[in-house]
Amino acid sequence: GAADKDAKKESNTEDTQTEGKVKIGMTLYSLKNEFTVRLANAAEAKAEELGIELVVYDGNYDPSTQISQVETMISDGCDGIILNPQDAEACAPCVDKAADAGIPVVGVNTRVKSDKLTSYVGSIDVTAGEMEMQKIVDLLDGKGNIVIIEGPMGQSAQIERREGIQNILDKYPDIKVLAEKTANWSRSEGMTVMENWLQAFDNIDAVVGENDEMALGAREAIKAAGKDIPAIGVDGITDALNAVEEDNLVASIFQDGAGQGSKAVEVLLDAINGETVEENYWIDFEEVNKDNVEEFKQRAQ
Amino acid sequence: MEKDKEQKIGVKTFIAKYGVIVGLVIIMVFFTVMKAKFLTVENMLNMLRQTSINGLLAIGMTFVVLTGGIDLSVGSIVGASGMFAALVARTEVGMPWYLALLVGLLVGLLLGAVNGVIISYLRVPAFIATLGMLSIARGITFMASDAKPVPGLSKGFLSIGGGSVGFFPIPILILIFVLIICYITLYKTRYGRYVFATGGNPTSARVSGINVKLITCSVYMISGLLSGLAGVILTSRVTSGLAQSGNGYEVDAIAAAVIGGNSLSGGRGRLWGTIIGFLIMGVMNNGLDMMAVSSYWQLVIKGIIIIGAVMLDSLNEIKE
Amino acid sequence: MEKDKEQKIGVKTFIAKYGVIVGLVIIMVFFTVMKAKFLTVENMLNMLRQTSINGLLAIGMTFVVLTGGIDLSVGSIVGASGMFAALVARTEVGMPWYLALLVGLLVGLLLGAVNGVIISYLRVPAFIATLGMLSIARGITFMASDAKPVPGLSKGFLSIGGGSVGFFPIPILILIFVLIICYITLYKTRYGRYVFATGGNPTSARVSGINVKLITCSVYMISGLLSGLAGVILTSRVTSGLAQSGNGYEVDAIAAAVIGGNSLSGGRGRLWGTIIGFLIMGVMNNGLDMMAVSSYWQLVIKGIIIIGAVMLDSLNEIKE
Amino acid sequence: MQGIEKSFNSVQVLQGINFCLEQGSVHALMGENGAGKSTLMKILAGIYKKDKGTIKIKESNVDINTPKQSQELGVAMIHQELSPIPEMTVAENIYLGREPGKGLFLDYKEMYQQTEELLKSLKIQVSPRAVMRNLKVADQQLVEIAKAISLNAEIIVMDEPTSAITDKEVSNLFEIIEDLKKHGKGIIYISHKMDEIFQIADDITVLRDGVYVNTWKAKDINQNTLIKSMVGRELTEIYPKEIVPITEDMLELQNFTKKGKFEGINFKVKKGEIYGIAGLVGAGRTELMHGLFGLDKLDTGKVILEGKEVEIKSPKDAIANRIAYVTEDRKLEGLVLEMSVGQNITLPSMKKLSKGLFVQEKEERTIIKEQREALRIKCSSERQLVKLLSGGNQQKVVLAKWLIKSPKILILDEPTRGIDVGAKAEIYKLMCEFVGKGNSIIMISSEMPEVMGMADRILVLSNGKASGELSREEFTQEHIMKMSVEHI
Ligand SMILES: Nc1ncnc2c1ncn2[C@@H]1O[C@H](COP(=O)(O)OP(=O)(O)OP(=O)(O)O)[C@@H](O)[C@H]1O
Ligand SMILES: Nc1ncnc2c1ncn2[C@@H]1O[C@H](COP(=O)(O)OP(=O)(O)OP(=O)(O)O)[C@@H](O)[C@H]1O
Ligand SMILES: [Mg+2]
Ligand SMILES: [Mg+2]
Repeated sequence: GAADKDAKKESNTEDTQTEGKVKIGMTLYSLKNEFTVRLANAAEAKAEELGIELVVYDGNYDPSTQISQVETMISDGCDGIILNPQDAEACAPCVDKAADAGIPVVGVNTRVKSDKLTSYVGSIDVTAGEMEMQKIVDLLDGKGNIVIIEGPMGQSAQIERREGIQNILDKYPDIKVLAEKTANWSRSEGMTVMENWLQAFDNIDAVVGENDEMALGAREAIKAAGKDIPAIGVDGITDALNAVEEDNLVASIFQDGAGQGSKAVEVLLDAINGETVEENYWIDFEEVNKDNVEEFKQRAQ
Repeated sequence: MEKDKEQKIGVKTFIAKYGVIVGLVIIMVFFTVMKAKFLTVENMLNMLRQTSINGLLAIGMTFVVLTGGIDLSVGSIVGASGMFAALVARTEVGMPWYLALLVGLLVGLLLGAVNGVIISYLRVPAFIATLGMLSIARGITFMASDAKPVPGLSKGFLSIGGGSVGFFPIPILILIFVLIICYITLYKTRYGRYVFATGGNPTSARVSGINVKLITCSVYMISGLLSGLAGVILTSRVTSGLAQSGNGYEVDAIAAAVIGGNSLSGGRGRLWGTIIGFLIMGVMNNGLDMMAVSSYWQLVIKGIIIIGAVMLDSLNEIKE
Repeated sequence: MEKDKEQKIGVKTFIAKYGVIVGLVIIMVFFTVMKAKFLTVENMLNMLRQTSINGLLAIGMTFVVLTGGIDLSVGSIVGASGMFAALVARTEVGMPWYLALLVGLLVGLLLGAVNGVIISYLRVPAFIATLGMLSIARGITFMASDAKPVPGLSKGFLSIGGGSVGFFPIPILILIFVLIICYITLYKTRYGRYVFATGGNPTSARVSGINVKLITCSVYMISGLLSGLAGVILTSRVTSGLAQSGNGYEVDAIAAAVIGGNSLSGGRGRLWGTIIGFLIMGVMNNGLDMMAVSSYWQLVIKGIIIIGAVMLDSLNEIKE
Repeated sequence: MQGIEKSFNSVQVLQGINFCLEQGSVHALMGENGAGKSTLMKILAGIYKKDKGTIKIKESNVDINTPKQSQELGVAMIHQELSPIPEMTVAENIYLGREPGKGLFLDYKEMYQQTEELLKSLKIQVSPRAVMRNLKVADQQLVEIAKAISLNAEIIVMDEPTSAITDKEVSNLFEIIEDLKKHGKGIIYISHKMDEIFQIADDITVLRDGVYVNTWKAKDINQNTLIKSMVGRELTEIYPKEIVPITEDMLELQNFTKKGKFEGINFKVKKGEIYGIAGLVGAGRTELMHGLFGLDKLDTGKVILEGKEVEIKSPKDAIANRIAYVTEDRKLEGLVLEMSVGQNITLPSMKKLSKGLFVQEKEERTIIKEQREALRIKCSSERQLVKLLSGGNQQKVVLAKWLIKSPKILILDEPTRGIDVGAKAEIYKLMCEFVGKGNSIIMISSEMPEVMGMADRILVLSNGKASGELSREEFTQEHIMKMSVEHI
């Protein structure tokens, strides 16, 4: 029995194209929010469909944990790794370590800054920031006062989305930012911050949230104050789709987490099998608005 | 002359005894000067409503801290009880709001009781037991919802956190109600005495015929119950059950209790101190947001305020 | 018969005294049975490297906890020192690695000293002072880099966290080195006695002519210094300065110390216990990841393991 | 020391105290509980700062601000209330702050060896490696004595050094003191035990309510005048033993055993009786009472109360059976130091004092007031924290808290430790009144005259075993001593 196992293991690492079941690992920066869970679930479904084994790790918002997990995957004999990094810079060693061990790494959702990355499936968060800000600019006709609710300071998604927002703001000097603060992706924190801003300013024209949760929290505060200030978010989580439908959010910038998850598995399997893969597979952000929300709701099912 | 001296001592001992109150007043004056809209009835109600959740946790924490314990699991219990309450409160389930509230409270009480039993009967240090519970309760919460929000809660349930009675937001009324009950419990009942005695000297308490284990266990149940209540209010306030909610709340709750002058080694404490403690935290968060201070500076200023407020309290000791 | 009895008592007192070790062994055996690859040299080195950062923090925390204090700021100090070290270590700055290391250590020492002064000379409770520092140091870190990562660190600097000497990863060697120094300091020097005495009974210590304030201050400096070291290693390991790094690490560090049997009320503790403590945490994280337990179950199981490991330690007390 | 004044929170505790210690002599400092003896000495030891006054050592004015300065000036003190560092060994405690060693490093071997020699020279039978926490109060006190002596100081302050130790160790201590005197050291000796004072003191200074009364040569004053100057009134008899009718059985202990502590103890206590338990330090008396009161689990043992077997599993059960226990160590087991005097007094009676869940505060205050007056507890108000009381007054608080329970059986474990003569007499009187009502007392005491003066019968324990029971006419010091060492 034992010898059998050994043989199998060898065939796994030496020659992955043979019969042995391919095993891949996937580390996500977190498994504690709806978006990444959706991504992970899609990847798992795809892996099952393709008949390969997938192990999912929760990075707990900590790059060094993710590095540890990649180390664990390597010593566990994974054939390939999918990386959804907490930080674009700090997770580079994950790629290096895997590359040293000869294991392909496919990035997903956030592009890690490493030239050894086998391939990348996803989008650029800067675009999301640009899209949502542009939407608000159009709504306000290029003039007005906004507040920005940010993600956890220093996280790649926060930095890049903020950068995108700024790109648009630079073009429209008549849009004034009254206040900005982090609400750590959290709905209740977003709500609290917004309540306080509503006390402080009576001239807020729109709320830009770096994700849906915070934007939804802000909307709760606005509604409770008996006002109607438009808000926008990013991700397209279920609650946000409903909110768009009910005119509660102006729009959400939909990230196709499920699409990214399953595509990443496909690309990784191709790479393991020695096929050439492209450097980037762009899965673009899409705007969800009242007109197309039905379609997105069906896709999310 | 004589009188003069007495009055001086009066002011000194006042600061000595009520240093944190002075701290709170200074902070409030500062924000009022900086931002006229700060000291309005509307904003004060807003601030109180926001702080009511931390307030409930801090009150529960005061019981725990008085016995020399600590409860790190309050944030996770908020999450778990809020989630289970939300699952029951969905419009499609069709249960009345008070049943959902009851579920939340029961989940809180149960998890608190588990803490209590592990700490008092199995003698695991409170830090470890509640740290374990922090992890376990959060895990359960994620499983219950697979990390997805649970929206679509019934109207009745939503008014727990969002409604008002006349002018007063319901969460504030709940907080005041709980405060009165807890004040009476701590200072007017036999049970309260036993809590102080257990924290001050468990051996003496035991010799005096007090069931120290039961008392120890009970304070975690109180903390759990109040966390459950806080979880229900939070869920109702954000209008959906969120698996992450309450994450990290334990730190603010402990901070409020300690800022208020409750000693973490037990036996020495005061409920009014806790009130000042959570008010300081609430005012600080609200005021800094209103002044639109940047996220970075908020961190620095908050740190300084927390230390500064307590320093006033300890100034007199230094002289001695 | 006699001998038999003696041996029985022997086993019992062994579990009583070394309960956590038994706990660690049980956990390791379990993982080894479940996953053959767990107990390989490679994976053990892997696990030790991962745990070295928490290990350093836990050692510093042990000093603090022995005096009856607590240091909530270690995570933020990791962040601050790592960031400043990274700013110096960028290839474009062209400084040698040891200067960057020195900067990291100094930042840690300085922040620790601020903690120490506030706690011992200004008499602010440790929980509050270090909670304030947690916030302040993080704010400063964000400001230093505007919350953006600082990549492009020099080769020399990167090898602190990434390099090996022969078979041994450098972080493990650093950890062992620090452990030896701290062991000697605690158990073989006068200073170590004073740390125990200060925690055991500060009044008696003072009456015996010990400068209790200085000792109290110093333990926070030690904790700060080791946090600084941990920050440098972490930064080097993730190859860039990150504003959020170290976030929440204080909980694991305190947990390791407490799991190891160090009493949070001071005076009673053991360095070897801390070692077992952080090994339990490291093995647990590594093993559960290797077994590919789902992340929600990991939370639940981790909670149970933490409580369970300590329960072995307190079992004997229950009998008494 | 001249014109010393001190106040706490604007309460004057010391007022113009003068005190002069000569080389090579023992100067006793006397006074009621709360007179300010310990406070005065703590000023000398640098623990408190004086408000006014001057201190001279060897004719030169000195300024004492910290314990360290005091030590450097050659002052060592055995503290009345200060406990050692519980988690450290005996040797570590003794050499704390001045550990032998090279540079930064400790020399444990040297330390343990020195300690062993020290303890041997002082005839103290404690292992240098024993952890302090595991020692009994008595041994801890011996270690404190050893520590003070090992400092080799010119002035040694002994604040009630014999409160926890038995006669044998006391006479041992006196030998040591004689020796120190011969070497020209000055000793300040505080005690409430009259016979000790007259045995060793050269001079006696009396304080009353923080005011200096007078100083005498010991040979120029007799016990009655001394007591009068302390208490402010005449005390006719120290042991006011009254003969009360001793009737049927109240309590019977059968075959009490706890391995390693005590074995096969049987005795009966009758109504109206004061039952004394004597023995050496560590004989197991306290442990036995812990077993009876439900604080420790017994291996075997039956309790028969008024002819009925009762089960006592916890102090709660004991209290329910109207047994009360004044513990040996008031700080560790008797009081909640952070609570007020009043709250401590009523703690075990909360149930009686509350309606439903609520405490009846008016009733509570009345009872507290009664007790404060009856026992003459000296405190600024019932709301004063009990930790701020003098040792003797703390002991009275412990007594008070049990007396209001109106128990049938009162266990007194070293009831007069650290209590002044006046208060002692009051306590004895209370004991007599108590048994006069048909109740019983079990009294453990290491003060031989006290047991002999108060008890009706004495059980002598030796090394956990009963050596026998003596009735009042059989009481002699020699007899009891002989039985105390029977099983060693
Ligand atoms: N730290 C303190 N704060 C307030 N009052 C104090 C403090 N220490 C002592 N006192 C008060 O000072 C008075 C003198 O106390 P002290 O301990 O000197 O008495 P004592 O003569 O040693 O009595 P005893 O014989 O009972 O030991 C007491 O009334 C006591 O309550
Ligand atoms: N905390 C403890 N830990 C371990 N052993 C103890 C402890 N306290 C007492 N002992 C042991 O129990 C035995 C009985 O002690 P106990 O205190 O009952 O004696 P005692 O006769 O009451 O003496 P004392 O006059 O000092 O009160 C002693 O041999 C002692 O070694
Ligand atoms: Mg005294
Ligand atoms: Mg005894």
